Amino acid sequence: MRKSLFTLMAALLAVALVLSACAPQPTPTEPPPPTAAATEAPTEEPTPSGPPDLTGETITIYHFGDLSGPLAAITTPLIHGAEDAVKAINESGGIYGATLEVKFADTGGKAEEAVAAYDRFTSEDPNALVMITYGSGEAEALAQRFAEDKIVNITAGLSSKAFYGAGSGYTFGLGPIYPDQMGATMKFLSENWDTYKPSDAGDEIKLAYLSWPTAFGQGGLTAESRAYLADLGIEIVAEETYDVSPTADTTTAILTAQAAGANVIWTNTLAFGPAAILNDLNSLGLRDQFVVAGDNWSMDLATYAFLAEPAYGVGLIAPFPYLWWTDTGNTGVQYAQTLFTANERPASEHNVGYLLLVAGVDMTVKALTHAIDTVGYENLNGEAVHDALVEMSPFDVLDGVLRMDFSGGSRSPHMSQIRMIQGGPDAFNVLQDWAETPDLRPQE
Amino acid sequence: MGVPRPAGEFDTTYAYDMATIRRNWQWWLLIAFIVSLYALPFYASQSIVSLVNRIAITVIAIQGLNLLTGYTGQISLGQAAFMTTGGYISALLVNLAGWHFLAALPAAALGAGIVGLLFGLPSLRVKGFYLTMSTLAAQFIIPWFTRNIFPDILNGAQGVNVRVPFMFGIEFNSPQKYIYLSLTALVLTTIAAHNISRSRLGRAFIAIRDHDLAAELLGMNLFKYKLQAFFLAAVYAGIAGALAAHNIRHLNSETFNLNNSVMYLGMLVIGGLGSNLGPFFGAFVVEMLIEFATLFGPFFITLFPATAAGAVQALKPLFFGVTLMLFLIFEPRGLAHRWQLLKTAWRLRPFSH
Amino acid sequence: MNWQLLPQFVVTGLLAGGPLALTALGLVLIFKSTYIFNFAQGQLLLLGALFTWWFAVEAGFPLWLSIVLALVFSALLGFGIERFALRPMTGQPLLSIVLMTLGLSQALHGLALLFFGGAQRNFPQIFSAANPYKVTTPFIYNDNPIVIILKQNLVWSFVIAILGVLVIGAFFRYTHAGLAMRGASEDHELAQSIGLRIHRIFGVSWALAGVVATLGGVLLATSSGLDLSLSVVVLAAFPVVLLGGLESIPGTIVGGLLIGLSQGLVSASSLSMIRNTSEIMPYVVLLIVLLIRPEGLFGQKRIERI
Amino acid sequence: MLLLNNIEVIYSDVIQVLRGVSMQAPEGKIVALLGANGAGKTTTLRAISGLLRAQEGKVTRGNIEFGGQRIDNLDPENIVRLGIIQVLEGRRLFRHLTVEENLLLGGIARGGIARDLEQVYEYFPRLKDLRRRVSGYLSGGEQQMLVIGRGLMAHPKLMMLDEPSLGLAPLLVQEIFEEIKKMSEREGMAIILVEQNARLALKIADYAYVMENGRVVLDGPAAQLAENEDIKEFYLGLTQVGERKSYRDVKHYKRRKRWLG
Repeated sequence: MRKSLFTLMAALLAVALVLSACAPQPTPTEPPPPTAAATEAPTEEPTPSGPPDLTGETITIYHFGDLSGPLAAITTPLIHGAEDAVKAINESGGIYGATLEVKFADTGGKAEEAVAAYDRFTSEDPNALVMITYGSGEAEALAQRFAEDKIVNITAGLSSKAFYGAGSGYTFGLGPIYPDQMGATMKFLSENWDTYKPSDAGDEIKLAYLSWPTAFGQGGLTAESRAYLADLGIEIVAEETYDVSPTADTTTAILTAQAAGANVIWTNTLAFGPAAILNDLNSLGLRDQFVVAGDNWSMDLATYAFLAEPAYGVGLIAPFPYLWWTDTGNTGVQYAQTLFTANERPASEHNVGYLLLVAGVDMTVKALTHAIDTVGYENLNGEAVHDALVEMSPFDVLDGVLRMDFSGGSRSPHMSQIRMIQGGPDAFNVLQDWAETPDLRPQE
Repeated sequence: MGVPRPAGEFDTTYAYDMATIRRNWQWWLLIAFIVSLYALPFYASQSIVSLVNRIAITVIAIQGLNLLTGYTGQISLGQAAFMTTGGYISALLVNLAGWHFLAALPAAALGAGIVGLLFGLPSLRVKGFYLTMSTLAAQFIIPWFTRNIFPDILNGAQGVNVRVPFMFGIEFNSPQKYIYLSLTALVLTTIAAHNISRSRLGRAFIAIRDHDLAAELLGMNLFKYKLQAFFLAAVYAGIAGALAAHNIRHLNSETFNLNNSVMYLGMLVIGGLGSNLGPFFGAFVVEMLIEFATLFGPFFITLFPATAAGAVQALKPLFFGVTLMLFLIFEPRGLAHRWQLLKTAWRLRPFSH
Repeated sequence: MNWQLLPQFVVTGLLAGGPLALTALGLVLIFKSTYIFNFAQGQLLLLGALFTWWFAVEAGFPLWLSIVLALVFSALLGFGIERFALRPMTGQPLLSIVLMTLGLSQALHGLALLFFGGAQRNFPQIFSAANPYKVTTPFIYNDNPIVIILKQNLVWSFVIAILGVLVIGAFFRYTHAGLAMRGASEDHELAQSIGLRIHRIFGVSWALAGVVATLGGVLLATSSGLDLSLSVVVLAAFPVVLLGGLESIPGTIVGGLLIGLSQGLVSASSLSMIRNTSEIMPYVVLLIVLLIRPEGLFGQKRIERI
Repeated sequence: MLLLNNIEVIYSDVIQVLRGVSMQAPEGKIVALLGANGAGKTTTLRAISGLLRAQEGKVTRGNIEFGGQRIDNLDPENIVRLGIIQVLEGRRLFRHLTVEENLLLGGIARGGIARDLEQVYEYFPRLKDLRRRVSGYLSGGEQQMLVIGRGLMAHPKLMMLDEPSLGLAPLLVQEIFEEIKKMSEREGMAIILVEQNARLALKIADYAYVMENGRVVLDGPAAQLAENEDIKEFYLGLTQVGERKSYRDVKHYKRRKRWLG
């Protein structure tokens, strides 16, 4: 019996190899002809002249987010932004009559869960077009799959590896990648050092990188960003980490940075991340010795929730690759505000997440519309959406709330403002208007 | 094997006595089951294939834990850390050194095993709950190493992208293909675990679990056997970690965390400690609970105003924790025990005893 | 070694040991009386802080009242846990009981997430976040005396945490209830034979652990903010307990201070690799303790007569 | 005061240990309970004190009355509060606590007071000198005194002592037994004394029961039992001095044994 057990297993192994060779492809990437559209297709196929009528069709956008892990502070408004934007678009007729829908998966910030959700989504919908991701780790884990299955990924996790790692190519950023962000901010600071430097600081910028020990937290430090800083004559004198927790104590990180002679602190964190540093700088009485700067997420209402005093936020500098709620002159911002008010969202969600996803949905709609115009609805697939995003570039999203440019093989935009908190919450004032950020994508 | 058999059925040969499966129809059932799993990609949807793929990998990790905790009685909270070790070793060998996946996998298993051995060393002096603490330390120290040593290669906290295994001209880049790797590994590890548990080593493990002092008095080298159990558990974790890492295609210090370790322990208890079926039952039931939470969570959660709709992650620990607690109170021997009772009742029908 | 920062980090590390000691105390309380190592203590801590937050921010009660109410709630929670989760486990092997508290920690985490949501929240300030204390040390570096900067909230959290441990320690030492708890912890049957209601005592121990956890949670949350990750601080308290000795209340203070100190010391290193070990220092210490002196510094060596 | 009426005790729903035991313990008297190992003496005590439950035992038949109230299968905590204290076998004490803390714990169920301490110290003056010592380090005799003293702290109406003489020097046992006698007289306390050392027990007891195989096989006033030939032979170890045991003796033993069983 034992012998036969092994014979059986050996046989099984052989069969397994044969089977895996002829295993069915992950459900085809070529779109099956949408049944409804198929009948009317011939009339419109040759040159899509008039707008097609897609009434009765549904286009689904898939959304990954973290509602229970460390990034939850920003995710909830993110989802609501997407929901409200989609609702508004459907009320005004959808995309040529097709209804837009958002499906959400809570991944708890874990790559493993993200993969599971991805498999579920692609199983439900063999012709998935667009997926929105949020965490850097998730985006990195899924990047190859997006490229293989030709699904456009619009992401808010801006670490460069997801965008330009081997085999990626379908990942598009809602903002500049973190190395670009840090580069842009440091360039601005080095050009205006005399204006912004702490009173007793020297002529040189000495940078301390204080951040979380996570993919997101370390996202700004790449070979390219280091080289760029070196070119600017900026020395990184300290690289310290602290816990991903609201209760993290950054005292030792700050004092180590101070002892190393740092006068600028960069933190690649959000919500309680920058708040911890600002709180501790004030508690230690060292606030006036440092310029504090962070990634775009750091300058947000979510940060205020963790500041001991709102005033502690004053002076924070961050790249700002979008407009803000206070820019009421912009029609895109007005539109987002209308949605926010109409859906009675709580004041705590009046932050970057909501605004950005209203814009993100707008960008998706623009790309989908462009793709349908180009290849027709029946040929609509991820590749078409990908091509649309590249062809449209450069383009404005939500009347200029975002400025996108995916030309030249770049899949993250390179335009950003630099802003500074000057006063109470929401006083995110512009120090430098829209300008090109350095392009620090990894060299293959 | 301790299962009551109908009267009149006796072991007439040694082979029959030692046989795992005694009836022909049982053989056919087992073969049919395995074949149906292998054929899964041909008839099941991708999400089911992906789920079974993940369960298979999880079962391997739990089988290792079963050898250490179920058979030897040493509670380990470090299984996920050893998975991290195995995952990194395999990822680096395949990514950088260009090794063949089939060569990297045993290397990952061995590497994880050696690391597991290191954290089993305190078993020389401490046992029980103190030893649990040592494995908990592994759960912090190993991920720390992946973040802090060789930042050029391991890429610190950002972690590494892991290549898809490429063998025999096939790129295992979808659940439909990957499942063949996982299932085959699972079949092999199951045979191994089954044989270990029936061997001299397995009996030594059980002796240690049931009474370590007595086992020592009988002249057993406790320390040696405990270390072997640690080693084997970590070998299994290494295999599971490598398989999982190549499946996720990305690995960092947080991919397998303390939570995974706790989940594996819980799955093992729910499935049945010290039973070779336990890991299968446990992983299956808990994964089903989690699927249930994913599917029905959003409706359920709308009842709670503070929770954002869609936060199904809230239900997973809740369902899992409550299930585990109920099992501990009402069926501490797990589903495998229930299954035995069921089988016994079936064999002895129509008599209940 | 970064000599200039050494005194500063030694003191900062020691101060951080205060809340650690308080957190460890919750573990010791339960272990002392029931021989259960409670892996769910972190969730008790989290829930205590969440209760306080809810009363103070959502319900709008004054902070002191919120804390009192939260203490009552967590005491009840602890009592309930003993009654419904652990009493049915009486007589089960260690493995089952360890897993029970692990299962409990998962379930409580899920409940916290369900009822309070995953979003981070601001916590009412108790101590001033400004005006640090500055202490000039006798040490000289570059011809200047080294000045230590201490955050006010850190100092006061430390003071309250240590006071908390001392009060509970005194309660155990000098009151009849404390004596009963110490007695019950030693020999359950003997305690029953002299009329101690041991299940009530176990319940009280759990309730007390809930109270201590709430205090710790409030102290930790008040310096910054609160989210579900608060429960992980207890992972650093496990080593504290093992270092101090599982049954020893004074051990929590010594253990907490030593662990804090070890973290402070490595933080003062000039090598970033060694500085980074600060986050795993508790576990490095733990391994050393396990290998050298498993019963901890003040753990009970069993008194046995032949 | 205490009345056992034909009780039966079963452990874990299977093992029957006591079969129809009846006995009583009147106020101010010492009752000795004799018998070989495994005869069911300790089980009887546990049935009275309620500690059976901790070992999954149960009184399944008959009843136990104390001062007219049924107490079988009550919680041990409540039975203690009615005034029944069992001093467990093997000098069980709280080893890590001091002597005085041990004593205070003994009185805690009724709100132990310092005055009671003095009373215990009167009986056992040695404990007073040792009161700050950790009890685990005391000698065997001191531990036994402590254990009895701790029982006394509860002001019991009935104290049950399980083999207090075990492993102690004869002189010490003498001393302790004298104090026990004194206590019962002075405090008007009923005492049930389980002993292997039948001679000593019968010396201080007023009444005695002999148990075998879970049954009471013989009972009567202590003085009378001490004269019983079978008792003399089986429990006091007395045969005619110097005589070799013969085959006849063995046969006699067997006969007696049958009778006893």
